[in-house]
Amino acid sequence: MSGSKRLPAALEERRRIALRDLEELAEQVLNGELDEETAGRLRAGYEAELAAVDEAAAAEPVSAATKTETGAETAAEPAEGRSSNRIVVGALALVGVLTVVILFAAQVFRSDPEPSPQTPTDVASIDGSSAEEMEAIVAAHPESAAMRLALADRYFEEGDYASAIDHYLQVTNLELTLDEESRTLGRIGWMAYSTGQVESAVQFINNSLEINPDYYEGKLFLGMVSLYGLEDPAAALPLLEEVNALPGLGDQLRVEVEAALADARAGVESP
Amino acid sequence: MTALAGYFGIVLAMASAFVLALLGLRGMHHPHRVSRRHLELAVFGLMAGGGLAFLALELGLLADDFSVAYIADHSATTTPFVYKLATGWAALEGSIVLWGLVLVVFTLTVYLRSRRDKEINPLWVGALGIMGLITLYFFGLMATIANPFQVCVEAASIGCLETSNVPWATAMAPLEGPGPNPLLQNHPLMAVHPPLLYIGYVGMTVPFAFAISALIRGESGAGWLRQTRSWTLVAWSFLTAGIVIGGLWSYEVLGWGGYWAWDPVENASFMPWLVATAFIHSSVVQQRRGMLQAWNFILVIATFSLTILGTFLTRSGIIASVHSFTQSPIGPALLWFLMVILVGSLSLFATRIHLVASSPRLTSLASREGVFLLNNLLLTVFAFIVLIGTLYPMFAEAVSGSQLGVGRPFFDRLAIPISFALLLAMGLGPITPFRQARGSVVWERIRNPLRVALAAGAGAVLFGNRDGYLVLGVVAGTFVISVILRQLWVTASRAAAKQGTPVWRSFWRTMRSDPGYWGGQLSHIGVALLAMGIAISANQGADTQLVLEPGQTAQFAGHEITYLEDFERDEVNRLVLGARVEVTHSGNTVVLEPRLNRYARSSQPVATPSVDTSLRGDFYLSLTGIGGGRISLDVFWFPFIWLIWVGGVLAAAAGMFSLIVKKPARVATGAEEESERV
Amino acid sequence: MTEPEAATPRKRPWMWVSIVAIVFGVGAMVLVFSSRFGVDPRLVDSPLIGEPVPAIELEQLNGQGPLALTDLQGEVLVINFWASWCFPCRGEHPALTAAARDYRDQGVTIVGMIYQDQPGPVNAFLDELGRGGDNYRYLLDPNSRGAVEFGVFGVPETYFVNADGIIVGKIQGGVTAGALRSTLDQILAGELPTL
Amino acid sequence: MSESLRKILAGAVTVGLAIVVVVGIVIGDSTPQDRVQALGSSIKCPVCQGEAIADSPSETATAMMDVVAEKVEEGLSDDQVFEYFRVRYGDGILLDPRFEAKTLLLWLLPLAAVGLGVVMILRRRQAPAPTVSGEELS
Repeated sequence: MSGSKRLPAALEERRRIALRDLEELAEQVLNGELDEETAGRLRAGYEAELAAVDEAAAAEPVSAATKTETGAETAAEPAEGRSSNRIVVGALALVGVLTVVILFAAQVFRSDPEPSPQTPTDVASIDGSSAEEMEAIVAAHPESAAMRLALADRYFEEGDYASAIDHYLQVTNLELTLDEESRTLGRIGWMAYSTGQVESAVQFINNSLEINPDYYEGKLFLGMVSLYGLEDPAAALPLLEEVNALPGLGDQLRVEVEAALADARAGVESP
Repeated sequence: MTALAGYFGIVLAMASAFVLALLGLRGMHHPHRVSRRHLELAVFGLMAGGGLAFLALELGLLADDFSVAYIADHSATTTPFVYKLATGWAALEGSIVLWGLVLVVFTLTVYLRSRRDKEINPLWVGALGIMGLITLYFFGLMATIANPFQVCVEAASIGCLETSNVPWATAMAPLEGPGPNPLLQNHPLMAVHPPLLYIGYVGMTVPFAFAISALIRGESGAGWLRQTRSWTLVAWSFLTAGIVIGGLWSYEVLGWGGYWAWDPVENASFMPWLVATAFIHSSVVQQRRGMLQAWNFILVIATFSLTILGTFLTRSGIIASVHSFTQSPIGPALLWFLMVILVGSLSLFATRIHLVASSPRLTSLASREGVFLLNNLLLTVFAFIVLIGTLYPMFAEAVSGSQLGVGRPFFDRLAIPISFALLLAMGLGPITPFRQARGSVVWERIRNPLRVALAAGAGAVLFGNRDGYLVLGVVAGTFVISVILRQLWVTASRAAAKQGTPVWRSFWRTMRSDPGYWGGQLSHIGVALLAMGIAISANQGADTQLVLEPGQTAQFAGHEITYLEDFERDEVNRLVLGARVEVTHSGNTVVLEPRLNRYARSSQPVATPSVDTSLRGDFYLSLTGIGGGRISLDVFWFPFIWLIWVGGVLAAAAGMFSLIVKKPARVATGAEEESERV
Repeated sequence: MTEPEAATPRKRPWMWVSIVAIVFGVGAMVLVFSSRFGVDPRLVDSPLIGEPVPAIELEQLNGQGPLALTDLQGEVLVINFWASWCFPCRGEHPALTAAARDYRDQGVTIVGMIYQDQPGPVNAFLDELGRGGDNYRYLLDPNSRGAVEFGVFGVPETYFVNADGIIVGKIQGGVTAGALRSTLDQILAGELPTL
Repeated sequence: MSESLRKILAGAVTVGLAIVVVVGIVIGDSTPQDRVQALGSSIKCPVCQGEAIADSPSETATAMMDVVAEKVEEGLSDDQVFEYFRVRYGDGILLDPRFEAKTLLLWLLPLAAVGLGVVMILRRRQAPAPTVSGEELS
């Protein structure tokens, strides 16, 4: 971009302001806002500016040329949109390709940092819905296992075992997938342990693991119960080690598992 | 279906934005190389895409389409209609969709206006290109890390377990969602406050885009200012309204009796407001007097950057605030965007400053221009202080590792004197002549208003208000208002004398003859009222804590407070515990019902205050505890606090006044030139 | 975009200096912001570490009379602020009772400071989850004076006091059995705990 | 009434009003309750976000306000009250940062901004430049 086209516009602006200055100055004097002396000094300045602008404009040969240049380009009608055809086609193609790439890239990026969907912390992502609300839904659909189970899970994860246990017990009478059933039994077992019923806890958790041998939370429970309830660190150790080896444990859970693991190892070494 | 449609909208908008950006950047130097048809195609494609994305999200919300993870995780079948709509922008991804929509609408208006020119105007096409780039970024966010149309591929019983970015993935929709965050469905103002702020934030993109276009083209002059004036005013008005409504929400909902806490996120909306206000004033100086050209570029770059900074602070979770969303990958993305904007535009400015800097034309500091300069100094220093106060703890911790608190006392200490200085400038500026002001002229114009102001101040003192800030606030506020009213009176009566009509008939005519100036003055009246409201309610307000048993009565601030009974109510999403309290003042009795709402998973109950509003002020009850047959109450008395809301709304509305009111055609001698006289 | 002729060469050094300054300034800002990603903005260190335990006296739960923390001088104290309405407190409770049991003979006393709670729900909580032995004391803190003395930000929060009555450590959030053990072992061995 | 008498009267009224305002402000009082509130509004509520204990209805904030009132009653100075909370909660508890090494910039930067602004404005105050600056002409 050469300066030649810009200059007339700048000059135009200055001329406009100078003319307006003069006009307003007269008005101000009329209203008695300015005294004659100041006004005279200012007027001289504005008139000098106007003269300077005119002089510069006269010395600027391109100002006329600009007009013709513009005119020439307008006249060259066929040239209109020459670039934009190319831009539109090229851009659309590029965007199409990019979208596909980004979409899959995003998918790859996403799957990494998120915990695996099986971890119990994930169910807590239904944060915000109130338990009362869920209770109401459960009451309205007593036969819906999924809803009741979610509510029970939620209470369980909040540590509200008193509320959780009822729903878990009721949900065992409903139709459940194997995963759900094993989770239900395992958690009932864990709650039994937390009220001191170690034997029945072990029974429940074993049942749970029979249904779904890959249910890691059940292994964790069994490990914990073996370690602290049955005081059998040797039995606990492999279970806890197995759980600890799982990827995608929550940070908090990881800490707890490691602590228990340390306890178990200590127990095995010095019975 | 929703996901597919919505995602298609995003991609369409992205493609159009990309095309628009390329066309714009090309057209800014070679306007004849791009065709208007293609430009139109790009803008309409953008509008269609952005509109489709927003519509898909809203319709999905209304139809409870839980196959979309965003809807499954933030809405519920039981959510009331209004809050379903508001859920569209209540959470992170949705709020960006709204942002995108507003941006797209602004782009469309810019394009439609540009059609007024017979030929493609390079400045406008360049601005459209810049807007295209910015739009591309936001829709790019939606297409990648903040995708609102993720498909729910594994449902939990309530909400979604696993999501997929691929819009045609086979969905597995849950039967029910958890519903929006309880605090957000506590008050309908929450549905209004974010869109207002967004329109304000996003509207600042338009002057920014024009400024960048003018800078790239090395175009000096006030052209870009004149042409973006309406957008700047629209954005400013909405930003003002958004901030005031936000304060009102805080006052009505949070129960602490306050409306402004200098919370980082409040500050984040206040900073662009301050700089935008400075910009509106300094652009007048450039249009009238040809001064401050480079400074205007700086201000508009600062305003836009501050809106992005504000969004970044809200979205990245790096500061503790009532408003912050949780941590998300969008934080770094916004930070990079902010960096590109700052480095790009400031470097561009540095390479162009010799082309755009205007020559110094200040005749005297004692002039309208001089007061405008003072106003700009005050407003930018104010914004700078807020910026430092907000970010300093973070910077101090990053550098020294030790923690530091910067809060209300710090901000108040610096903001109060600046605000008084601003009020003074507001009182003097509009009646100070341009170029050079003689003392006698100014004195003549402020003499009587000063007396009125002093009388008001003396009145306040005689009524027993001895607090310095209160009295000064009343004096300053009354001064500003009476200066303006006097000016209106004098101008109108002069016009009336000329035309031989009664004075009262020429008030409206006078205001209409110069909507820019009088809109500004109305806005000043609004700000003065607001300032008085703050000064009075903050210094003359009182509060106390009461513990009452049923039937027990207490006295406070001339009111008699009797605790009648408690009540309990089960609502869809919460348990409401409340107290009925009878409040009697000079024979008038009302029953207020302050409440505590208990939401699951929240250890602290959320208070909903109950307010008795009268002309004298607000009597404000907030329940802090209930049980054991007793209640504990926070009781506040805020005299004249309505001045804040009335003033704020007036200030915002006045910004629109100068846009909507058209001066009569016969006066218009070169309409464009006249209308710039703010 | 070529530079317009109007740009006189003498302007250039200045221009480049400002561009470099802009890049550095913005870069510094970005660095500071980036350093904050992933940091909980609410987390704080306690300045009380190294200070003597506050001399406060509070009523014990269920009317066992007042107890001053300074009366427990010579014992290693685990001062745990908790409440029945706090979910993480439920999680850490077994670890605390276990520690009370295991470290009883080594002179460790656990003090459960009841934070903004009533005896009713507190007792229900303890009935459900167990109370720990006679070296697990529960103190009522009805107007949160104890919490203020300790500068508590939220529950659960746990302070460790060595036998000389000096606060030596603090854990914010729920304690785990492992962390509790390792901290107590270090304190009993006369070391400063590393958390 | 003569013109000059009216002027004198108007002047006297103005001065009289001004005196009332100034005297009113000067004899403005501050009760001890105000001091507790003022102190409380400079101390952050630890369990809230960005609120002062004077503003927060939470139990912790109320307890802290009680402590403030108690300390004021005991005759502690403002700094002593702040110190009391600072040693327990850390520097972050004070909303009003003290003037010290690490807050130096916090106090100096606004001053620097004002100074820079004033200098920039004063530099603009030049006689109107009727001649065109060489740059725009070149």
